[in-house]
Amino acid sequence: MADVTQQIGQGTFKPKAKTLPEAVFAWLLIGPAMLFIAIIVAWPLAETIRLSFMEAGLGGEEYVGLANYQDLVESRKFHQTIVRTFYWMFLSVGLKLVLGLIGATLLNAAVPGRALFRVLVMPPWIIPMAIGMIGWLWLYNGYFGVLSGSMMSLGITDGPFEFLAYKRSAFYSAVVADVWVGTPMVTLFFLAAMQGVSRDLYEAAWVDGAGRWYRFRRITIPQIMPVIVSMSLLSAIFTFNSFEVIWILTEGGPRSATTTLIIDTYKTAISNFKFGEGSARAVIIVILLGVFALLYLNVLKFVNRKYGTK
Amino acid sequence: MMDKYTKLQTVGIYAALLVFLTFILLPFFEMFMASLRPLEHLFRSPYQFWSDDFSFQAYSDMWDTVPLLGRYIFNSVFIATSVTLITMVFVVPAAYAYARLDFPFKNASLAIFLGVNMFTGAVLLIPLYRVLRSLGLLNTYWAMIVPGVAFLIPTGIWLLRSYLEKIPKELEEAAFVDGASRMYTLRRVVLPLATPGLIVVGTAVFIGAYAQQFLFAITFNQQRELQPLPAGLFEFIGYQDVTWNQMMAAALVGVLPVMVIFLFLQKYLVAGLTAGAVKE
Amino acid sequence: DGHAQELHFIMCGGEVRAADQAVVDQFEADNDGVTVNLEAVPWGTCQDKSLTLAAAGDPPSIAYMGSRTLRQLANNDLIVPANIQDDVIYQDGVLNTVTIEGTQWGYPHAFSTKALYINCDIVEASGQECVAPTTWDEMYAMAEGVVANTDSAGVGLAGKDFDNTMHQFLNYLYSNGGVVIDPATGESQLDSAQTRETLEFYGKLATVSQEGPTAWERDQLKDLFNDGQIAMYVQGPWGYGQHNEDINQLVAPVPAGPSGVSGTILITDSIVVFKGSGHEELAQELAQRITSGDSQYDLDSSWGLTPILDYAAMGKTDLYYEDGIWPNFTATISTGGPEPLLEDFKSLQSVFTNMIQGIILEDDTVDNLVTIAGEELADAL
Amino acid sequence: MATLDLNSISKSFGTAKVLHDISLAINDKEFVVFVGPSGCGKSTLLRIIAGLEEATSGQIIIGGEDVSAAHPVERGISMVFQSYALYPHLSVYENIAFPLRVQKLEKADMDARVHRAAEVLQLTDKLQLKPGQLSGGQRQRVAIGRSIVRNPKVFLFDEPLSNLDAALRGDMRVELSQLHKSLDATMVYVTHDQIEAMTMADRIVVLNGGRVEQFGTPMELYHHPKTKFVASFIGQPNMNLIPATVLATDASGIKVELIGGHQMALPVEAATVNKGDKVEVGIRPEHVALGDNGLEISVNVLERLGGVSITYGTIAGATRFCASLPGDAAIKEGEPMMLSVAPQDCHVFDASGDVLRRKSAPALVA
Amino acid sequence: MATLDLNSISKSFGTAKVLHDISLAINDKEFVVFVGPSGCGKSTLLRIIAGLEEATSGQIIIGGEDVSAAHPVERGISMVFQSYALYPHLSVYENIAFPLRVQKLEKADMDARVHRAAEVLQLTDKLQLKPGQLSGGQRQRVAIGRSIVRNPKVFLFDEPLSNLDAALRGDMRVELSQLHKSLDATMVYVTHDQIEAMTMADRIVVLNGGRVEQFGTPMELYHHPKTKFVASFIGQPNMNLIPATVLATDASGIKVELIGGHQMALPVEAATVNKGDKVEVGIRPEHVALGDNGLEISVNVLERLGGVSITYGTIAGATRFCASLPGDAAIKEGEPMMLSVAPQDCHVFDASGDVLRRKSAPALVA
Ligand SMILES: Nc1ncnc2c1ncn2[C@@H]1O[C@H](COP(=O)(O)OP(=O)(O)OP(=O)(O)O)[C@@H](O)[C@H]1O
Ligand SMILES: Nc1ncnc2c1ncn2[C@@H]1O[C@H](COP(=O)(O)OP(=O)(O)OP(=O)(O)O)[C@@H](O)[C@H]1O
Ligand SMILES: [Mg+2]
Ligand SMILES: [Mg+2]
Repeated sequence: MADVTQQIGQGTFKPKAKTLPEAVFAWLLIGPAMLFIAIIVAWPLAETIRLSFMEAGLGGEEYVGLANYQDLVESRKFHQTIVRTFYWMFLSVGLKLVLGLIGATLLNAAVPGRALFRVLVMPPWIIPMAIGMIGWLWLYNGYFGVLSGSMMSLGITDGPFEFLAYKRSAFYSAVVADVWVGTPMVTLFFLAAMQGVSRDLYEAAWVDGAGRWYRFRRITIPQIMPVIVSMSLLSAIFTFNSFEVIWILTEGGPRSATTTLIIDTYKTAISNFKFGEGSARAVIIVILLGVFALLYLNVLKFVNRKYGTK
Repeated sequence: MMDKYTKLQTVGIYAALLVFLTFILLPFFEMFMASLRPLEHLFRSPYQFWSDDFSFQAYSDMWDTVPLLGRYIFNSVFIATSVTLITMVFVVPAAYAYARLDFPFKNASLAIFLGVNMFTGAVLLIPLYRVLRSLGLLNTYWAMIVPGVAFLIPTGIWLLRSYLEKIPKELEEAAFVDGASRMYTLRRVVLPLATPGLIVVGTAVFIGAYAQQFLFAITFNQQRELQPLPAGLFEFIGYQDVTWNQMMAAALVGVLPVMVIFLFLQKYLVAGLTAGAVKE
Repeated sequence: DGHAQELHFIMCGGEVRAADQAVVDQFEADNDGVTVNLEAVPWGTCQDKSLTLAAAGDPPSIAYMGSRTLRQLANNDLIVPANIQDDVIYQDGVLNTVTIEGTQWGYPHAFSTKALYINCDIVEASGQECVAPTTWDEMYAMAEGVVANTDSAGVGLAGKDFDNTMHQFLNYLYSNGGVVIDPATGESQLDSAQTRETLEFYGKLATVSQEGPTAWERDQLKDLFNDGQIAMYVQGPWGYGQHNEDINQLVAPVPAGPSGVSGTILITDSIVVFKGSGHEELAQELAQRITSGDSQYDLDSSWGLTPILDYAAMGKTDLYYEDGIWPNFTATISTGGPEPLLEDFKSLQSVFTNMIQGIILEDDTVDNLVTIAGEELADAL
Repeated sequence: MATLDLNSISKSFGTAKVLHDISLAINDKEFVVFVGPSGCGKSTLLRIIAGLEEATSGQIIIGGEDVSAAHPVERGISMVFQSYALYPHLSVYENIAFPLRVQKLEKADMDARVHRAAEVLQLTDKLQLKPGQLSGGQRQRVAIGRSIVRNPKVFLFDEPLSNLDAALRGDMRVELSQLHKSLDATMVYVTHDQIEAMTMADRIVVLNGGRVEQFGTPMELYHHPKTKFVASFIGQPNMNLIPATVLATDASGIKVELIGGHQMALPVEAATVNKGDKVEVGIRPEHVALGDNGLEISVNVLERLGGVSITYGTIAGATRFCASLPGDAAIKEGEPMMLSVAPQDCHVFDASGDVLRRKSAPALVA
Repeated sequence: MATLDLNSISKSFGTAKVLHDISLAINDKEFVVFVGPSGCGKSTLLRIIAGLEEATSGQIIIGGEDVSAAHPVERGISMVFQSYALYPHLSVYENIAFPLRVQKLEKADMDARVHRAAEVLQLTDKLQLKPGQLSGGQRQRVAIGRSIVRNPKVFLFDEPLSNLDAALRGDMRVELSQLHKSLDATMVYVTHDQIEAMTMADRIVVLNGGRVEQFGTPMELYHHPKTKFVASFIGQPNMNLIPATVLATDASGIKVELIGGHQMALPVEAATVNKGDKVEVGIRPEHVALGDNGLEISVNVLERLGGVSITYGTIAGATRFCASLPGDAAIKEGEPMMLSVAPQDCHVFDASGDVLRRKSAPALVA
C-alpha cells in the first residue's frame, strides 16, 4: 500500500461551488421569510401605527395627532382595563405555570401508562379554541352544565349557579378556561425540560438522603428554571393577547369584568369601526408587552445568575 | 430503587393524575355527553350524568345536517398541513441563518420577526384583508394559508433556531473542507440531522395553524367548500335551532385526525421539545 | 346584456330560507348571465363581516342584515338609498326602522314584535290562576307567586353582553312610554322618569328571575322555558313553535308600565344595497323583488314572522296572522318603538347592557345608572 | 468498623444477567479498586453497593449489618459519580453543604464542617463559585467534598478521573491516595484504567463479564496473574502473549518452543500440561533486554519517550510483540533486534487461559 | 511537493490576540505535531491552515503557492476533526464517499475509490454501518478514510485521539504512524498530549500563549529544551524544577546550591548568569538513581507500576520532587530517600525561563 494516494485519488480535487460570502448567503436565507412577513404583516402593521394618529372610521380619516393616545391616557376605564389585563395575565400565567409544573411532574413519574397520559394532555392545545370554549360554555351553564349540576347534587349550593353571570365569577371562570387552553403546552415543555435533567443529580441527592420533595425543590426547579422563565414570557404574551376565550365566553362582560386590552381593542377597532382609536390601543399593547418583555429579560438575567452555572 | 414508589405514593400519583386529567378532559367529557343526548333532552335541569336515551345518533345525523362536514374536516387538515409545509420552507433557511451565520442586522432582524409575535391577527384584520385582496387571494385556500404562515413564521424561527444550534458545527466545517457548497451542506448534512427538531417545530406550527383558522377563515373566505372545520361548525347554528349534539359530535370527530397524528409524533415531540424551549 | 355578473349576497342568520332561495333562483333565471353568490353567515359574525368587507373596500353587492347597521353604513357612504316602490305598503313604524332624516336606506325584509309567553302549568302549580297580566305589578305578583310556591323561576331575563339584552329592555321601556332618541331633535331622551321606572322594575324582576340573568341571552331562555325553569319570558312570534307542545302556553302583550301602554320593540332586518360593488342596479332590482308582494308574504308566513307589510291593505285575504296568538304581536305595532338608529350601535348596545347589568348585579342605584347611561348615550350620539 | 461484605450478589436486567454470584470481603479502611473492561459490570456492582440499584439476589453487609434493603444514607455510604453530578446551579459551598442541609443541620455546625472539608481539599477560596467556573480537578474535589462532609463509613467512587486529561489525572491520583490515608475510611473505586488501579489500590478486584477473575494486591496481580485475562489487563504496555508448544515437563518446570523457534525452560508448576500441549508464554514488555540471542523481533514502530523507548514489532512475522527498553536504545525502525528474557519473568497460560503457577515469585516489596 | 510554509501568521478574535507572528517551514512528507497547553492556539492555527479561519495577517504557502485566500479544497488539504465529525445519518460508505459526491464523480469511479480506501483502513465489512455502530477506533478510521479519498497534499489532524481510552489510543498512535509512512503525505497533527507528540512527530512545534516556543525533533526537545516551559512540558512525569543559587561560574560551567543545601557543579554555558543569581535546576524523574548521598527526598506517595516505581515527595519540605525508579525499588512511603543525579543530566534555567546551554549533550539516536 505504498502509493495509496495515487491509487485512491487520481487527479486533483476541484471544488464544486464557489462559496458565497456569509452575509450574502445569510440574507438569501432570511430574505424569503422577511419578504413574506413584509408583504403580509409589515404593511398592516405600519398601517396600524399610522391609523393610531388618525380619527378613522368606515368613511374617511383625519389626522388628529396624539389625540387618540391622549384619550386613552385620560380614560379611567382604560386604566382599569390595563390593570385588569395585567391581573388577568399574572393570574392566568401563574396558574398555567403551577399546573404545568404539577402536570409535568406527574407525567414524568415512572408509573405504568404515562405514555397514554401524555397524549391525553394534548387535546386542549389541539382543539380549535372556539370549539373548546363552547365546551366551557356548557360547563359553566348553571342549569344544564355539569359543574353547577354537581355542586347541587353534592349539596354545595341549593340552586343552580351561573358562573358567567357575576363579575368575579365570570372573571375567574374565564381565567380557568384560559388556563385550560394554555396548560398543555406549558406542561409538555416542562416535561421535556425535566427529562433533560441529568439523572445523576437525582441519584447524588438521593444518596445524600434527599427526599422527593427536597429533590424537586432543590434540583428540578432550579434545573428547569430557564425553561420556566422562557415559557412564562411566551405564555404571558399569549395570555395577554388571549382573545377567543373571553370573546366566546362573555364578550368582555358582565359590566366589563372580563374586558382585557385585546377585547377592548377588538371591540373598538373591529366591532365599532373606530380604526384610529383601535389602532392606538393595539400600539399600546405592543408597547406594554415590549416593556414587559424587557423587564422580563432582566429577570431572566437575574435568574440566570442565581440558577445558572456561572 | 430511587424510582420505586410505595403503594401509597402510587395511589397518590394516580389520584393526582386523575384530578389533573379531569381538569384537562372535563370539557371534552361534557362535549361528548352532549353529543350523545338527543337534542330535545339536552336542556334538562337538574344535570344528569346518565340517561337512558344516550345514542350515537348525532354522529350519523351530523353528516346530513351539514353535508360538507367531511369536506370541512379535510379542509382543516389540508390548510394546517399546507401552512405547516410552507411555514417550514420559510422557517428552515431563516432559522439556519440565525443559528449559524454571522451577518449585519442579525439581531435587529430577529427582533423584527419577534415583534410580529406581539401583534395578534385580530387587530390587523382590515389592513390584512386589503393586502390579501390586492394579491387576489381572497376566497381561496390561500386566503387562510397565507396569513397563517405569516403569523407562524416568527415562532417557527425562534423554536427551530435553538435546535439547529445544537448540531455540531464541525459537521458543517467537515463538509466545507470536503468542498460542499453551503446549500449542499444544508440539504445533505444539516436537515437530515435536524429531523427531530423539524418534527417538533412542525407539530407546534401545525397545531398553531389548526387552532388559528377561525378568524381568517370567516373574514377572508366566502367559499363554503373551502371553509375549515371551526367555521363549518357554525352551520349547526340555524335560525331556529342549534343542533348542539351534532355540533359537539362534529367537533370531537374533527379533532380526531390531529390526535392520531400526534399519537405518532408524541415521542419525538416530548423528547425534542427541550431543545427548542431553552436558549443556550 | 349577456355579461356574466355575479352578485355577492350576504345572508345573515346562517341559513337561506326556502322563500328567499326561490326568489333568487327566479331572479337568476330571469336575468341571463347573472349569478347570485349567496353566502349565509351566522348572526354572531355576519354584520361584522359585511362591514369589514365594506370597510376594506370590497363590499358585497347586497346583504340582509339588521336595520340597526343602516346609519353606520349610510353615514360612511357605503350603501345606496333604497328605492321602495309605492305599492309596497309597510305596517306602521316599520319604515321608521330604516329611515334616517327622511331617506330610506334599506328594504325591510323581516319584522318582529314581542309578546309575553307564560307557562300556565307552572303558574297553576303555584296556586295562581293563569290569566295574562296587564300591568307590571300583576306580572311581578305572578312571578313572585311562582317563586314562592314552586321550584321554578318567575321570569326569564336576558342580561348578557349581547344585543337582545337591550331589545328585551326596550320592550318594557316602550311599554312605559319611554323614548330613547327624540325622533325630531335626534337627542337622547334616555335619562327620564320612564327609564327609571323601567329599570327599577327590571331590578325587581331580577329578584324573581332565573339564576344569573347576566349569563343569558334571549334565545337561550327558550330552553329554560321548555324545561319548566321559568314561568314566563318575552319572545317573538316564532317562540310559539319552538316551545314544547305539552306546555300549556299563554301568550299576552308585554304588560304596561305605570306610565305607558303595552308596547313592543319593532325590529326589522333589511336588505341593503352596497355602494361600489358595480352591480347596484341589479342589486336594487333583486332587493325590490325579494321584499315585495308575494315573495315577502311567503317568507313571513312560512317563517312565522310578524307581518311586515299591510297585506290586507294590499288586497290579500285569508291572512295567516289574523287569529291564534297573532293579535298579541300585531296589536302592539302601533304603540311600539323602533330599535334606535345610531351610527355607533355597538356603543348604544353597551350603554344599555351596562345599565341593565348594573341593576341586575346590584352594582349601583337606579338613579345613578340611568344618569350615567343618559350621559353615555348623549356622548355616543 | 466498616467492613463491606458482598454475599453472592447477582444482577439481571430483564433476561440479561450482568453480575454472576459475586462474593467479596473488603476490610475496614481498605482501598479496593474494581477494574475490568467496559461493560463488565463495575458500575452496576458499585450502584448495588450504594443502594441505587437492587440486586436480583444476594446480600450487602456493611459493618456486619445487612443493609440489602436499606436507603443509601442508612448504609453510611457516600458516592462520587463519574460525572461528578455537581449541582450546577449551586455554589461550591452549597454543593458541599447539600447533604447537611438535607439533614437540617444547624447553621453554625454546617458552616464549620463545610469549611473543614474545603480546607482539606484546598477549596476555601472557591466556595462562592459555581461548578461551571472550576477546572476539572477542582470539580472533582468538590464532589469529594460533598461526600466527606457527612462522615460516611464507606466511600464509593465511579471512574472519577475518567474525564480528566493525563496530567490532571496524575495529580488527582496522588490527592486521592492521600485523602484515603487522612480519612481512614473504606473506599471502593471503579475504573477501567489499570494504571489507576495499580497505583491506588490496596487490593484490586478484576471483573470480567460479570464475574470476579481475581482479587488481590496490585503486585499479586502483576506478578501472579491467575488468568491470561488478568495478565493482559494489568501492566502497561500489555503483556505479550506468544504461542508456544510444550516440549517437555518435569519437576523443575516445563520446556517450551516459542513461535519463531526460540526454546526456553520455564520454572512453573507443570501438573496441568503435557508434552505437545499448546500454551501461551506471557512476557511483559519491560522484562526484556537487548541481547545477542533470544527472541528475534522485527521492529515496525519505535517510540522514544526520552527515559524509555517503546518498540512495536512482530515475532515470526505474525505475533505482535512490544518491548519497553530503557533510555535511547540503539535500535532502528524496520530493522530486527534480538531480545533476551529471564525465564523466571515469564508466565505460562494453558489453553483455557489459566496460569501455571510460577515457582520463583519475585519478592513483593509493597 | 507539499511543503507548508507559514509566514508571520497572526490572529485576533476581536481584541484578543491569540496567535503572534507565527512562521514555520514544514517539509514535504514531514509529520509535524503542534503541542501546547489548552488554549494556546493550536486549533486556531490548524484551522487557519485549513482555511476554516482567516488569519488576521500573514500568508499560508502550500507547495510554493500562496493559498491564503483559497478554499480548503483548492489548498489540497484535508482535515480530520477532533470529534471525527462523521455524518451520523450516513453510512460508512456514504461518509467516505461524501467528498466524491460533492465532486459529482461517476458512480463506478467513486465506488472503486471508496472500496480501495476501505480496504486500506480495514473497513470493508463495515461499509454499510452507521457511525453510531462503530467503535471509537473504527470511527477514527472512517474519518481518515474520508480525508484520503480525495488525495490531499496535506493532512491536518486536530486531536484525533483525545476521545479514546488509553489502550485504544496506543493502538491508534501506531496505526497513524504507519499511515503516514504509507501515504507519504505531509501531516500536521495537533495534540495537547506530549506522549503523542513525542512518539509520532518528525518535528514538534511547542506553542505557548500563541507563540512558538520551540520547533525541533522530539529528542531535541527532550534533551535541549530552549525554555523552562518546553522542558516541563515535554517528558512524563514532568521535569522537576528545583530553585537554586549560583555560587560560582567559570568556563566549565556553574556551581549551584540547590534548595535543601545540596551543591552541584553543572556543565552549562555560564555567560548569562552571575554569582548570587537565582536559577532553577531541572532534573527529569527518570534521571535519578537511589544512592547514598545527593538529594534528600521525603517520599509521600509511592506508585508501583510493576516495571517502574514512581515516587512523589518533597525536597526541604516544600519543593515537590518526583522520581521514577526502575523495578520495585526498596523504598517506603513516609520515609526519606537519597537520590543521586549525574550533573550532565541537569538543565539550568535562568530567571526569565531561558535555558543555559548544556555543554555535554547526549548523543541523539533518532
Ligand atoms: N439499566 C440497564 N438495563 C439493561 N442493561 C443494563 C442496564 N445497566 C447496565 N446494563 C448492562 O449491564 C452491563 C454492565 O454495565 P455497567 O454499567 O455495570 O458496566 P461497566 O463495567 O461500568 O462499564 P463502563 O466501564 O463502560 O462504565 C452492560 O452490558 C450494560 O449494557
Ligand atoms: N471564535 C473565537 N472567539 C474568541 N476567542 C476564541 C475563538 N476561538 C478561539 N478563541 C480563543 O483563542 C485561544 C486559542 O484557542 P484554540 O482553540 O486555538 O486553543 P487550543 O490550543 O486548540 O486549545 P485546546 O487544547 O483546549 O483545544 C483561546 O484562548 C480561545 O479562548
Ligand atoms: Mg461504568
Ligand atoms: Mg483545540
